[in-house]
Amino acid sequence: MGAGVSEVAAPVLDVARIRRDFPILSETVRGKPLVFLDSAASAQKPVQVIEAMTDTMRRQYANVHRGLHWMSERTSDAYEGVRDKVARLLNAASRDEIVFTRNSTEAINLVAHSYGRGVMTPGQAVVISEMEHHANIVPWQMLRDAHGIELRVAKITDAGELDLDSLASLLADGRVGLVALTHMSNVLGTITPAETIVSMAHAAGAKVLLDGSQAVVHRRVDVTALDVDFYVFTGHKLYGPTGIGVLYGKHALLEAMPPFMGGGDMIGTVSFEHTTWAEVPHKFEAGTPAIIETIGLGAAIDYVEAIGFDPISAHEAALTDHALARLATIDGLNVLGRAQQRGGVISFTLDGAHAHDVATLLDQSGVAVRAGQHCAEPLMRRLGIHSSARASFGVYTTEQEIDHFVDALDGARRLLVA
Amino acid sequence: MGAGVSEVAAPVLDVARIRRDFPILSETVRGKPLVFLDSAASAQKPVQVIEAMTDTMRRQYANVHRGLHWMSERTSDAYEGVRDKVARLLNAASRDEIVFTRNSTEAINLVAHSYGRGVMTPGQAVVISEMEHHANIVPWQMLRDAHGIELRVAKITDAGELDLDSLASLLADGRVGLVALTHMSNVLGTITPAETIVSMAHAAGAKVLLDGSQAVVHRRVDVTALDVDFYVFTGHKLYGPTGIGVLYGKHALLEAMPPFMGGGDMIGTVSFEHTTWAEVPHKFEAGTPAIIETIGLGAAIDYVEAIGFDPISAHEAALTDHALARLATIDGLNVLGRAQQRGGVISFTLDGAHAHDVATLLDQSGVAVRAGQHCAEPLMRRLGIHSSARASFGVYTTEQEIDHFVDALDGARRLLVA
Amino acid sequence: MSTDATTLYQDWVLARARAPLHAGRIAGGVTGVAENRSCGDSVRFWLKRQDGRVVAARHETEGCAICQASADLIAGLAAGLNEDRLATLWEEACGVLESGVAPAGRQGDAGMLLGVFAGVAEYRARHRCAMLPYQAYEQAARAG
Amino acid sequence: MSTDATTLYQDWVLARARAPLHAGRIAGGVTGVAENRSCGDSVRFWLKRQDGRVVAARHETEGCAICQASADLIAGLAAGLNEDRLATLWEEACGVLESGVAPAGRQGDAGMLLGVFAGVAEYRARHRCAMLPYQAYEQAARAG
Ligand SMILES: Cc1ncc(COP(=O)(O)O)c(C=O)c1O
Ligand SMILES: Cc1ncc(COP(=O)(O)O)c(C=O)c1O
Repeated sequence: MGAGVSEVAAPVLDVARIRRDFPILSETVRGKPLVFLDSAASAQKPVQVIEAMTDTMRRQYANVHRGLHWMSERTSDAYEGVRDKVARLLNAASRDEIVFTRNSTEAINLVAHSYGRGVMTPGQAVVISEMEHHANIVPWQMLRDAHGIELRVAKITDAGELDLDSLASLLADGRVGLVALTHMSNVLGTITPAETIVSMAHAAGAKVLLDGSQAVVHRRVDVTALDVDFYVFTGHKLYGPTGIGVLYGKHALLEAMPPFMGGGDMIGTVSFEHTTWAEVPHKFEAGTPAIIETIGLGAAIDYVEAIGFDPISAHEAALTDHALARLATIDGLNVLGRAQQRGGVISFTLDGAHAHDVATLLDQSGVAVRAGQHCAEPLMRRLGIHSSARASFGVYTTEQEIDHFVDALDGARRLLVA
Repeated sequence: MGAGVSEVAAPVLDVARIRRDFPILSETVRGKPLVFLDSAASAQKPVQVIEAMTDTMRRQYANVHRGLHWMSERTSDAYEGVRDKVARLLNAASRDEIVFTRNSTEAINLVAHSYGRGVMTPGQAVVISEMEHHANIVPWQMLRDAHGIELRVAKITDAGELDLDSLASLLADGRVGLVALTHMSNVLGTITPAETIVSMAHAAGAKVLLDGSQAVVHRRVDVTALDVDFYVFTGHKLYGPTGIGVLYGKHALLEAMPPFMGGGDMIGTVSFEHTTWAEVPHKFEAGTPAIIETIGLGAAIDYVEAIGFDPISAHEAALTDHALARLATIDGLNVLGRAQQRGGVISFTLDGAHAHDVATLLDQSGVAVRAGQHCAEPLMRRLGIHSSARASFGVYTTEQEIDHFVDALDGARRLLVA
Repeated sequence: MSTDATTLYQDWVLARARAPLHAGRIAGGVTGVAENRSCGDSVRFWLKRQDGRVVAARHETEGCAICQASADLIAGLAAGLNEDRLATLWEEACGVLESGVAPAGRQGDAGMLLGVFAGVAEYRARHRCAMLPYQAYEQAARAG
Repeated sequence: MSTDATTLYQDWVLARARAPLHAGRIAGGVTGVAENRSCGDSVRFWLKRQDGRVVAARHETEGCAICQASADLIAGLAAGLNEDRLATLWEEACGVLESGVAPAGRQGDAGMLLGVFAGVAEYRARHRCAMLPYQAYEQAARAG
């Protein structure tokens, strides 16, 4: 495990109290209490986030940046205050290194577009890996096809870890401009060795983007300690609203990059002949931002920081151990990946049963899991499967829920695999 | 006035009842009741919108499209249901012609990027006008600089209307690929003759994009009657949340366009060598969408449709008439533009007083107006001014508020212009 | 309204999925394929015609139990019904997917197909699983 | 905490904005310019030095009353104080912008500048109006 992902202490998390913060957890589904094991796709929202958003809309709202009046000033303060919070969360050197986007996907596209087309030159290469989410594959393919950048794919081991030899050989010719890798796989749960990746890449003259969509939910991330060049995450997986994501970029890199989209707020001065850009990070935030959602993200960050990342990591590690132990008792069940360092995400197949049927039968028991390709079709191909089911855990997940899930899964197996 | 903007009937709107739907209107600012005349920058939100969003987060939330379980199915239904609502709102031929974006700015950038670079060819031209918002200027400048597209600027008359002779002469050589114009000016209030623009452009072989950010709030828009090729608007000005906007595009055009961003949800099948795209409109919606905000936009559309566009237009026309009459009594006050067709937006300067000072003094009376360049720097230059103040009206604005505003404005004048 | 496990995954559905009657290929037959890209499922249909009529139908299906059963039932029906009657039955099946109610008293593969569709009705995300095979059939039918 | 109209727009602020004492250019002086792009305001400063000391300062300001008054006060101070003392005063003024409280008993242009800054403190969007002139001054100072 790299620096920037803190070692797990063992403080215990008061799950019962946490669950009271999430109104949706008292809902029933098909007559059964909801057991939500799909947090890796999108997490549920605590009242603190819901209230931050409603308070904004009920009490203190106007467009930001452009207004001189009280409501606009106050809303701008709240909006810009979240930039400080995100900078603290990631331990960025400066708030100006935080760009707000819609989600991780847009953040990666921004880099692929602006750094890729604006700074990289044809003939250079981008390295990704076999275990990337489509969000960290397709933008680079589009860059390849539009701008003559080579796309190289680092292998993973059969255990589902990044193959560092493969990475080293891809870096060897010095033509790699950017290494873009997941910090935690949304399928295998694997946490990648960020510090090693960064030092290997830097030694070869390449910059590094880490896709922290999953990692940031489970561990404390320190971009300064990691010395990573770009880091992205998405609000809705961190118990925040949809519509808001984050790009961290080192100041000098952001400065060197041309803007991505044009419009209000990202300009210095506009004439028809010539337009100048605003300072970083505003250069990358065209138009009215997702004001209410950004404020919601701020509340989500406050929420997870109040719980603390050490208890969160410890809780998820305990749940994952428990789930892996219980799943091992089910005949014909195969867990995908067996990385040393892993987060609270478990994908599996069941011999003789299709993931869709498994998911529907679990849904009939109130258990929400994901089934399919998890936006990682090339990884499915690498693993030699068409699809899998995935259970993923959040701060509100309990051991009892995992037991209920495993029992329901065993029932599904008995029905489907006769 | 063109087809697609319906004639105004005279039904009266129950403003007192409407105001009760907007909690923020009972707030005070600097000890005075809030008089919010900055709706053109961003409108306030009714409880119906707030509750649609909180209900989603409290009762029925999961990521969309990818899930087989109950929460995901239901959330997908709610999300996709809003696409139907938007299609009905604009009278689009099909729901597949509705693409969700963050805001108008992203919608225009999407077209500039995907239609501009993917379909238009170097040597073609884009026509905009002197009264565009930066959102409808800068993306085309970026296209010009990156892709060899000429940028042509149609003049406006001294009354602040689109100069149709100028437009005709710019279209004459047949090299214009796209005419991108505002449907209603955010500074002058001018409603442009959309039907005439479309028929002139089509006769010259050009497609048309209308920036409906302001227009859609004030009048019923019918994209089919207008025969317009692209139409964009932004949720937060239509009493909806931030973080959600709309691009309407004719199906055949959207089909012909390459994607804008890459990632999950917008793909058909992914391999490292070759990726295929999902069907329109999903091809243009990469990553987890703004689910909660889209559902909020749906509630906003229900809200304005329940009031009805005829009463809304009539109400705003009455307020605008009243405000113009009262403003005419203030010494040295100049209203910008005097278009025949106009919406509820009035910009003005005051001889001997700077817009900033005016805005601050109004703010001290609880009145929120905008002051500055209104993201339309070239228009300010065309009008020969550095900045102006702007009052804009919404469904909740009352005649009393306008009287209060005009009185406060006169007080500011007496103080500043001695 | 709620369907429990036994209604959707009835014995005969699972049996048909596990041991299809019409799996395989037809040498020299026309063929069509359909894929559900979101889960990797795919169905390939083979049809053989004589005097314009379909006299044999086979499928190769990679998919869930619902998709497997639906494919096998459609293959059985394709060789037995003429194309118009199969198209009519298909419309009826799509109606059942909306209503969730299968008409009473229908026998054989047609009855079973309508039963599968009734069972899957309330799982909207699974509708594509049930419908995929017909797309492959239609493609093969057009090809021949 | 609330400042009413008379506190921010006091007579002497408005008077100074309307009839500046130090507006104009200096032939052969060094110059610096600062712009607030969001509203189109701009300030140009001219400085003239003798033996390293600033002996004359003038400004051309296109802007609101706050910006005008601030520019004129800074121009008055620039010719009277040495650069270090003006920099110190500026730091104090920025502090007042945060605190909203001007120190008691300060006289002349310095006292007025601190007064303007105290008045504008709670209008954060207007801080740039008050601060813009100093940026222009600094540029001119560096240029010379
Ligand atoms: C005419 C016009 N176009 C475009 C925009 C941009 O809207 P948004 O900032 O929501 O993208 C606005 C509002 O700011 C506008 O008034
Ligand atoms: C590893 C990883 N990267 C990227 C994404 C994309 O996130 P979003 O859809 O919010 O852009 C996800 C989640 O879907 C993910 O798990």
